[in-house]
This record gives sequence, C-alpha cells and structure tokens, in this order.
Amino acid sequence: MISSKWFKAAWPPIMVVFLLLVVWQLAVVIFNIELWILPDPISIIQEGIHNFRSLWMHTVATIKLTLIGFAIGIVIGVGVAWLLHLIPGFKKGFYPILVLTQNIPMIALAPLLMIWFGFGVLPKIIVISIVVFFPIAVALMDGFLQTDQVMLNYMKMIGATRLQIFRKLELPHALPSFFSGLKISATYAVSGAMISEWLSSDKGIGYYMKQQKAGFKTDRVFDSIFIIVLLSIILFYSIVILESIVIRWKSRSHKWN
Amino acid sequence: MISSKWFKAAWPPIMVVFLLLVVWQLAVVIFNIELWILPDPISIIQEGIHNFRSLWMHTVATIKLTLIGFAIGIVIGVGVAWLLHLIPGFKKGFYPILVLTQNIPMIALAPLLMIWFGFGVLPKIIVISIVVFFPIAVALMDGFLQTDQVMLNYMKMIGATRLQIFRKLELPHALPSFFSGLKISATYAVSGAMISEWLSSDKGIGYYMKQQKAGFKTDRVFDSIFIIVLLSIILFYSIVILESIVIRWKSRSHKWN
Amino acid sequence: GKSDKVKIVLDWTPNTNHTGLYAALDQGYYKDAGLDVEIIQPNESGADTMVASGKVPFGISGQDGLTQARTQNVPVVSIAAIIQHNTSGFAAPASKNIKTPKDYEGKTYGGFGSPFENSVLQAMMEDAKADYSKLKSVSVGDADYFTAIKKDIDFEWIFYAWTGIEAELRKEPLDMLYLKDFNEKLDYYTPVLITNETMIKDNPDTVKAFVAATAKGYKYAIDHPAEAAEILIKAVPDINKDLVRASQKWLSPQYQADAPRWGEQKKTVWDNYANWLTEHKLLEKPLDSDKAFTNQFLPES
Amino acid sequence: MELKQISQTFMENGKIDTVLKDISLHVEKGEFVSIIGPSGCGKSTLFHIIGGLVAPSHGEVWIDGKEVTGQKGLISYMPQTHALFPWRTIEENVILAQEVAGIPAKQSIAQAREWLAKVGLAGYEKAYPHVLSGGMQQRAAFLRALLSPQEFMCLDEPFAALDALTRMDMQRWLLSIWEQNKRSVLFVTHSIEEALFLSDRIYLLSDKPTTIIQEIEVPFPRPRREEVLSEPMFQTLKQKIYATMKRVHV
Amino acid sequence: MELKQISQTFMENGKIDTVLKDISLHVEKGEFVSIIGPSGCGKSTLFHIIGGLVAPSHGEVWIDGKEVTGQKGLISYMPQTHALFPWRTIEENVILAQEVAGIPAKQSIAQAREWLAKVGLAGYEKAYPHVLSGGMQQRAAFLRALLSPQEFMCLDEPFAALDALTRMDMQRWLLSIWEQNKRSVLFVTHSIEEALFLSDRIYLLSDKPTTIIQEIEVPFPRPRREEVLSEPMFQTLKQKIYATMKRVHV
Ligand SMILES: Nc1ncnc2c1ncn2[C@@H]1O[C@H](COP(=O)(O)OP(=O)(O)OP(=O)(O)O)[C@@H](O)[C@H]1O
Ligand SMILES: Nc1ncnc2c1ncn2[C@@H]1O[C@H](COP(=O)(O)OP(=O)(O)OP(=O)(O)O)[C@@H](O)[C@H]1O
Ligand SMILES: [Mg+2]
Ligand SMILES: [Mg+2]
Repeated sequence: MISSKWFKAAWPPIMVVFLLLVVWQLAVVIFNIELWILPDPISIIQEGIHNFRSLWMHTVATIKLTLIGFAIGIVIGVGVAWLLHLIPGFKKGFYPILVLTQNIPMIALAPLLMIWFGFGVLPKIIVISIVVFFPIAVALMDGFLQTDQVMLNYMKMIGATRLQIFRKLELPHALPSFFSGLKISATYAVSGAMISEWLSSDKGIGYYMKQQKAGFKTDRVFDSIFIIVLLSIILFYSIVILESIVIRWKSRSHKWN
Repeated sequence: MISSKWFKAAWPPIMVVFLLLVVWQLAVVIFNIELWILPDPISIIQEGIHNFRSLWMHTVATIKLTLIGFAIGIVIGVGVAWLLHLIPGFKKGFYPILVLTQNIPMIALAPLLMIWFGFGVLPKIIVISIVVFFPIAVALMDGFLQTDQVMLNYMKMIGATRLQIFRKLELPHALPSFFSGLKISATYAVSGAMISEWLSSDKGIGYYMKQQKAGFKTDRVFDSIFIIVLLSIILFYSIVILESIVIRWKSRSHKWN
Repeated sequence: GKSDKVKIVLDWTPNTNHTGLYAALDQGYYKDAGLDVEIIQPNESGADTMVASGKVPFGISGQDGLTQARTQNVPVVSIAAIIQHNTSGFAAPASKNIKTPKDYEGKTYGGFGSPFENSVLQAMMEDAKADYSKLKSVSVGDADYFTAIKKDIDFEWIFYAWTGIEAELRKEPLDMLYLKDFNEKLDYYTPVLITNETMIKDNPDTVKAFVAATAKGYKYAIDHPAEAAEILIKAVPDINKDLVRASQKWLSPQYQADAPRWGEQKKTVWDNYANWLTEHKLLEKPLDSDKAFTNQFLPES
Repeated sequence: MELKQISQTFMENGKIDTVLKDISLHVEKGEFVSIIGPSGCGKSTLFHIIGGLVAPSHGEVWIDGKEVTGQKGLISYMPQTHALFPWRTIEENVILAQEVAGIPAKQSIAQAREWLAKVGLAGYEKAYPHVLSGGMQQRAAFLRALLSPQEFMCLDEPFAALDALTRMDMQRWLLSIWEQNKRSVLFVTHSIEEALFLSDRIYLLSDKPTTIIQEIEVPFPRPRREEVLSEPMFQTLKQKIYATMKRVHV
Repeated sequence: MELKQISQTFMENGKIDTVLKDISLHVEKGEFVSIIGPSGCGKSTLFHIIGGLVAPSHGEVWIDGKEVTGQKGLISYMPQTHALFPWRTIEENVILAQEVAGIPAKQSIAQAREWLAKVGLAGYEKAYPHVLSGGMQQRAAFLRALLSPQEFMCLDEPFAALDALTRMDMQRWLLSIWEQNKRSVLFVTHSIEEALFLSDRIYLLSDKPTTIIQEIEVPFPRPRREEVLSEPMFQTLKQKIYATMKRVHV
C-alpha cells in the first residue's frame, strides 16, 4: 500500500528527469558535442562509477557539512523570526541587517571569516547558516503576520500570554509559510555548502569540482553537479514529506474535478 | 504628515545601521586594524566620494542589469507557479527541475551559458532570472494551496472557471505569500547581478569589485559592498512599500498592547 | 624531536607549480628541518591577504599580485621564485593562424578580468604597429581556454605548463606568444613563494629552514620529474594524472632554468616590471623592490 | 430542480458516516421551498451536491429537465458562513457573482449600491468585511446571492445572525422581490415561522441518517403580508411542525 | 461586573461612526443577564471592550470592585464566529481555554470528551473542525467557553446556528448547569424567547448610536423549566419587548 503510494508520487518527477537525460544524451550524440564541453549522461555516470570511492568520500563530507549548517540555519532563522516578531521595534530596526547578511559577497567575506575563525569547520558552517536562515526568517515573519484576526482576538480575550499566542496560534498558523521558507532554504543549503568549501577545504564536493575544473575534467565536474543536484533534491523532498506529515489538518484537496 | 510617517518608519533601521558603523569605526581604530584587512567606514566613504564618477558609472550598469533581470525573474516565477498550479500533474513532474535550476553551480553553468548565448547581456539576465524566479515560484505555489476552503467552494459552486478562481481568489489570497517570496528574491537579485557580472563583463559593481580586489584596494572593495548592500536594501524596501500599498485590507494591527 | 607547525596556502588548486612542496613533504625534507608543514587550499581571494594577516606564515603568489600588494602597504615579501621565467602568454588555436600581435586585429580576446591584460595587449599591438582599437576584448570569467575558443573567442592568456600541455595532450595544437619573448620587462616571476614581514623579523630561522627544505623539494622535482609527478598524484589523488605527468616533464627544467640556484630573484626583474607598470599608468605609487623580495633565505647552492 | 434518491456517506475516523439517505425532492419553476432539519443532518451538504461541489455517493441532480449531477454554476448560492473576500470592499463582494458571470462591473456596481442601502448597509460600500458586524456580513452575502444572475437560488440560513426585526425586514423584502421575479428558491432555515411565512412548501428532514420525514404544503395565499403571522392557521401549522420534529428528535 | 459610561467610536472612511454611546450596565455575581439589540448596534464590540481587546473611547470596566479596563483573561468567552483552530481536533479545541489557563491536558481532555457527548458531538472528538456542520462547530465553541475556568462568561449568540429543538436542548442544559454553579453570564441573543427563558435581567439596546433603551427584570422563579414558555406572562413580556424594539426600529 504505502510503497505503491510513494511510487505514484515519485514516478512523475523521475520520468521527467529521465526524459531530460535521454534528450541530453541524444543531443550530445547527434550534434557530436565534444566531451570536455558538455559530456553525455552515460559518460558522466560511467566516470562517476569508475571514480566512486573518491566521490563518495567527498560526498559524505559535504553531506555532513550541509546538515550541520542547515540545522543551525533553521534554528537561527526561527529564532530571528521569533525575536523580531515578538519584541516590538526589533523588526523595524533589524530587518535591514538581515538583508545585509545576504548581500556581502563571498569574495569579500571569505578572507575576513578565515582571519576571524581560522580554517576549521566553523567559518564554513557560518556561511551555510547565513544562506539558510534568511528565507526561513522572512517567510516565518510574514506567516506570523497573517494570523487569523478572529482567532487572535479570541486568544487575547481569554488572556493568553504573548508566548502562548505565539506557540498555540501564530506558530501553527505560520507552519505552511515556514515550510515554504524551509523548501527555499533546503534548495540553497547544498549550494551554500559548495560556497563554503571554497573557503579553504581539502574535501567535499565543492573542492572536488573545483579541482576537476582546474584539471579540465569536464565529465567529473558534471559528476559533482549530479551529486549536488541529487543531494538538494533529496533534502528538498525530505522537507516536502515532513510537511505532509506535520500539516495534516489541511482540507484542501489538490484535485480539480 | 506623510513625511513624518515615513520618518517614523525609517529612523529605527537607520539608527541601527548608524550604530553599527560607529562600532565598526571604533573597533578599527581601537584594535588598530590595518586598512588592507578591514578599512574603517570613514575611509571607505572618503574613497567612495573621491572615486564617485567611476563608481556611479558601474552602479548604473548594475542597476540596469538587476532591474531587467528582476523583472524577467518575477514574470517567470509567477508564470511557473501558475502553470504548475493550474495544470494537473505538472507540479509533481517539474518541481525537481525547479530545484535543479538553483543548484547548478555558477562555475559549471557559466561556460555553458557563454557557449550557448555568447557574451552579450543575455546570459547575465538569464543568471539573474534563475536566481530570482525560484523563491517567488515556491512561495506563490504554497500560497495557492492555502486558499480558504469555504471561499473556494463558493467560487466553484457559482460556476467560476479555473481561471476566474485563479484570478479572483487564489491570486489575491496568495498575495502575502507572493510578497514574501518577492522580498527574498529582491535580496538575491543584486547578488545575482554580481554573479552574472563575473560572466564576461566590463562594467558593473561586480566587475569593479573584482578589479579592486586584484589591486588590493580593500577600501574600494568595501565601496562596492556598500553599494551592493544599499541597492539591495532599496530594492527590498521598495517591495515592502509596494506590499503595504497593495495589501490594504489586512486588519491585523502590528501593535501589541 | 619537537617540530614547528607551519602552514602554506596555495594560489590555486594543486598543480605542477606546487610539485616541489609536495616532494619536500613526501621526502621528509620538512620533517628533517623540524617543520610540520600543512598545505592549505586557497579561497577565491588568493593567498596574499591570508599571509599578510599572519594567519598563515607562507603562501604562493605572483610577482604581479605582489607588486600591487606592496604598493598598498600589504606586508608580504617574496622569498623565492618558483619558476625563473614567465611561462604565460597568449595562445590561439593553430587553425586560426594567429602568430604575431599584428594578427590580433579584428580578433576577439577572452580575458579573465585582470586590471592589466588589456594594457599588455595594447602595448604589444602598438609595438607591432597594429591597431589596438580593432581588437575586441571580452571577459570570459570562469570559462577555460578550451571552452572559450569554441565560441567567438580567438585567443586567451594561458600558462603553458598547464593549459598548453593539456592542449598538446588533446592534440589541439596552439600558437603561443610568450610575454617574455615580447618584452623582457614582462618576464616577471610567477609564481613565487611568499611570507610576511613579521615572520622575517621574528622567525627568520623558521623561514630559512622552510625555504631550504622547499628548495630541496624543487631540486628533487628538477632531478626526478617522473617520480615527482607521482608524488603529486599520490598527494592529490583526484588530480588529472595524465596532465600532471606531461606537465611535470615540461616544467621540471623550467624551475631553475638559467639561474645559478633555484629560487634566485633579480632586482632588475622586479624593477623592470614595476617600471613597465608605471609607464602604462598601472601603478599608483613607485615600488620599493628591495622590500618586495629577498634572496636572504635561499640556501647557498 | 429535482433531486433523485440522493445518498451521501463520509468516512470519518475510519467509520462510515451516512449523512443523506435516499433524499428525493423537487423545486418547481418559480417555487419557494424551505428545508428544516436538525443541526448536522446534511442540509449544507445537500446544497453542495446541488451546486456540483460534492459528487453524491448515489443519486442524481436534475435541473430544467437535464441531468446536471456534478455540474457547477447553475445556482445562485449563499453559503452558511458568509465567504466574503477580505480583500474586496463590500460592494466589490456583492458584485462578485455577477463578475464571474461576465456582467460588466459598471452597471452591477451601481445596482449593488442601490441594494446595499436597502439592506441597511449604506455607508459601508467601500468598507472591508472585517469592520462589519456578523449580521451585516450576512446581509452582504445575502445580497451577493440575490444579485447573482442564475434563476435558481440556494440560501443556507441567510438570516441566522439577524435580530428579530431586521430579520423581519429582510424576509418581507425577500418576499416582495420574489413575488415580482418568481425565481425558484431553496431555503434552509431553523425558524419554522420563517419557513411558513416565506415558502410554498416545506421539507422536514430527520436526524442522521437523514430522510425526508414530511413534506408540507403552505396554504397561505400570495402575495403574503405580515398579517399571516397572526392567523390561527399559522400557529396551528407551526405547532404541528414543531410536534413532528420533536417526535423524531432524540 | 460593571460597565461605566462606555462609549466607542470608529473611523470609517474618514467619517466618525459612534457605535456605543454612554452604556452603563452591570451583572451581579451569579446573575444571568441578556443583551438584545439590532444587528450592528455594537454588542460584539461591547464584549471586545469587556474582554480588554478594544480600549473604549470613553468609560470604564469594573470587575469584582476593581477597574479592569483593557485587562485581558478575566472572562470566559464565546465569539460570534466560532474561532475554532483548524489544526486542532475538536477535543483539543474544546480544552484550549483550559490549556491557556494552565490546567493539565490530561484531566481536561477527559472532561471534554464527556461533555462533547452531551452536546451531541460524540464520535467527533478527533475530527478536525472543517468536517463539522455550522451548528456542530458552534456547539464545540460553546463548550470551549463553558469549560473555561473564568467565573464570568460572555456568550455572543451561542445558539444562532442551531435548529429549534437542538437549541432548546442547549438552553435547557445551559440553564441546569448555571443553576448548579451560578456563574455570572452576559448573553447576546437575537431571540427574545431565549432571553426571557434564560435570564434574570435583559438589556434592550437601540440602533446606532447605541444606548440602553430598557432594562427588564424577568420575574419567573428559579429553577425554571420549559413550562414558563407557555405562561401568559411570558407571552405578554415577549410582546412588550418586541413592541419596544419596534418603536425604536427605523
Ligand atoms: N468533508 C466532510 N467530511 C466528513 N464529514 C463531513 C464533511 N462535511 C460534512 N460532514 C458531515 O456531514 C454532516 C452534515 O453536515 P452539514 O454541514 O451538511 O450539516 P447541516 O445540516 O448543514 O447542519 P447545520 O444546520 O448545523 O449547518 C455532519 O455530520 C458533518 O460532520
Ligand atoms: N474594527 C472596526 N472598524 C470600524 N468599524 C467597526 C469595527 N468593528 C466594528 N465596527 C462597527 O461597529 C458596529 C457594531 O459592530 P458589532 O460587531 O459590535 O455589532 P453587533 O451588535 O455585534 O451586530 P451583530 O448582531 O450583527 O453581530 C458596526 O456598525 C461595525 O461596522
Ligand atoms: Mg449547514
Ligand atoms: Mg455581533
């Protein structure tokens, strides 16, 4: 039962991706595109299998980094949204700072981070967290503001404290927005890990890709891209599944008859 | 009247930013940080004024690029959300493709874009649009799904077409989500322009920054960062103002008494 | 015994320019000198800032970058030239028949966004009585030579030891116009080994030991190209192995070339390049070349 | 309009919940028919089925001699909860159904303003729904249904949130409009008096599983005036209906 | 509970809209007081003021001999629209007010289940609000207010969406509970009968700008049973109130 349900949900995207790969393969063969410009999926996958051990090692490193950074980013995002929503005046004052954090180019931030935090894992996690927390914070704050007025009035009148209103009303009400932000963040988390691996690293997919790019190994560059995309999609769909588990009360049927 | 209202809304962030600059200035002076590591705000601003003409020229180029890319990204984001929401099955099949677009690293995409689209303005606009469209599409699709069930039932029963339901109910209902996505996108639009300026460019703040970085002109690098942050914040607050104009019906008072 | 922990930050992903470092590490030269060396990958912004700030004592850079850095008071000092002559130049596919600066007229140059490249090209073309205004120059960012020449681009600035050798391996012959052949003032040192002024002042012994061991590493790479290549491959297993082997073979004789010892730097080379930059209004302040480099840590050959 | 043997079941916590069981009823052209039934018996669900929103587990909906089960847009509808759009002003809300039917806003807005005054909402044309009281919102939703172009009107407890006098006004007024235009009306109410005052026929529904327990012809002549309320016959009927309902009430 | 000269004005489209004008009323300990007034006269607004949600433009709220204007959490409240939380099951919704007051869920859930059965919602404890009918939602919201720990209850048209019989059940049942516990109740209704049946006193409100037009002592003894409904005095009072309201109705 369950597996057939999952299968039904999973096959359309798999089909689309598969079709895309077929088209790509054919295009490369038909237009006779050279390997180092745009390798064909089969070569990419072959090279990936051939090079599996090394790829795996780097992938594991990236996964670890991503998950840690993602988790911390979520905590920060929720915390920031919470503080800015709860404490009067904070939002007005600190919103521009949030925007600012998203706009300091890595090229300028990287050396500073290294000077301040060294070469360990800390600056990398900081980078991922910066990337991750923002969409969550923005979506969540907007979600809080959309809280139903009638329910809010009710909670106030029965004497709910600011915190109770937050926990029992605003937070569940903002859950769809939260997941919206989470989905956007999840998509960026892996890219964030890539960027953070530019800050001096000797492992991780970002490092591997850079190295292969420097060595003109286009097929291996694409191996890295495949892995990056795969990781992102897995992370993304984990969020989607989590969402469907957490938000059970929604009555909206997605069907149109 | 109006100006005093604006003033009231504007001063908290301005104060915070100003305080930040003061702390930074003091830190640089007290810890005696050298100019090429972290220049102090006063030096940065002085250098900016001194170099105003050149900065201005690059800024205008970046603004143009950003606005065009942002506009196109919005159109694509809304269009994608619309298609995926409206056409049954599309969402399931194409969502992973959306995620994918956000995860192909620039380092790999850039050469391909150049091979396909040359060195003109087109690949740059494509890059910005890719960055911009995603948060809008995700937020909007989630917004569509949150449409009030009672209103939706009503619209169906009186015979509203799929398109009328979309235009008259789902779209206005999703407006807060849309603006949420738009705010996130606006923040990334300028960074997107920076990235795109790495792909073949001979003007723009991104180009300027790279040049100054190569010349170890850290103060000028920070001039560019100031401008990037300023542009992003202006763009972001334009969206915020637009939101407050468009969404007038919200009864939620932001005050907590 | 007790050994000093020292880090060295590279200028790019590991390649044959760095073979001597890996050889010294592999052959235990650093250990013998009482040094526990860690090689660090660079980030986007390169090694200069990190070395200057004291976060890392040693790094790899180039005379071109260092000249700019010195004139902005960034306290980095070159302590050895890794390759004696500038092996970079302008390359075009042989099929395009671009052999002299005169041939650049009407062509498209794919730049990587350096502040000088257009000035160099202008100087070259004006010297050859060619019309610089007929050259189209676009920045190609991250795209490499092989990608760029597939679309609109006619020639690029490359390092022969890496990109040029890859072209040989791919059997895509190219015409190379070396900078050093065009103007001896442009025969600057790239790459160089750098440290910061504080190190020189406070830990001259460490610097001396490090440079000596590194010199031994490069000596090994000069004498045993094939083995050195394998050392690099072993240290960086994901590297393009064929390219490393071929490149090492080409580059090993170039490290020391005509110099009396590996690493030797000449004041004239530093002054020439700075002067050339000044002539072309590319340098804001004059360079005090005595402070920019030193041979004092090189071992007596 | 005719319902043929409509049945409806829902799954609730794994249990099957039979709500409607073999309901057949009809509304003739120009007829005013009321439905009275206990809370939760399935009156709103019946409307959802007529409106094509819910496919009945069993049975058919016929309008104008055609089977239209599952077809939408054939009725003008007032839902039990007002369903006013918060981003539309009251007048924009009132013309919504006309807008959907493709009637130009210019003429419908003018009409809407006129009618808003009649239901006591003058001055609130440009207000947003959230500033209106519960009863005012209900009146706006009622007007929206009234101004819909469809012949057949389904009203789900339109006056529940109104005080006795305003309610009387609305009833009187609905009656006069209906007597002029003779649209077919299906009307859910909890007030037996209201049903008797307004309708030609009344269906009494039982508790779940819901069946029709009685169909009552209302004998008072048209046009009807408030006076019928004090006729002895009115009281008798009212008592009778009340008694019937009480008999099946658990 | 006492309201002292409460006035309330709103800005609507730039015009000042006086809703409440100099309203003074009181509810003694253990007293059951009803408010009847035309739609839109400001009854819900009055509750918002008592609950501390809205600061009155003028006047004071006193509870237990203390001024509590603007203070929240002192009343148990049932809003006019049910305000059930869609992500909570019915039983979780019913215990919400207790949860807010810090009462452990375990004991309140058991109590809630018991009471849900009494209002005819057995089997819906774990359902989400959207599957309930309008009347069932209203009963759940009523229960939530009933189980709130606060002494003073404010009920805003709690039975408007119920049919006559279910309504009677609820009234009878509310009465028996109240007669046992003697909580103070302020009750908004549109049904004069309901007000007479349940209350000790009734305040009649005028149309906007709203003032108190009459205060009526209900003379029927406690405990009251359904029989009062058929007493002649009941009918007389009902007629009188209706007439008074009609006099001021425009
Ligand atoms: N989507 C649904 N899923 C499950 N059960 C439902 C659903 N919709 C309605 N029901 C059930 O159907 C029954 C009838 O509901 P309906 O809203 O039609 O009642 P009603 O007659 O309109 O009552 P009221 O007078 O209280 O409005 C209720 O028991 C309700 O729980
Ligand atoms: N936030 C607000 N802004 C402006 N006017 C308001 C606001 N809230 C209520 N009003 C006005 O106050 C008046 C009284 O509203 P209220 O909801 O208290 O009426 P009510 O007596 O409860 O009516 P009903 O019986 O219809 O529920 C209405 O005219 C309404 O338009
Ligand atoms: Mg109903
Ligand atoms: Mg009210």
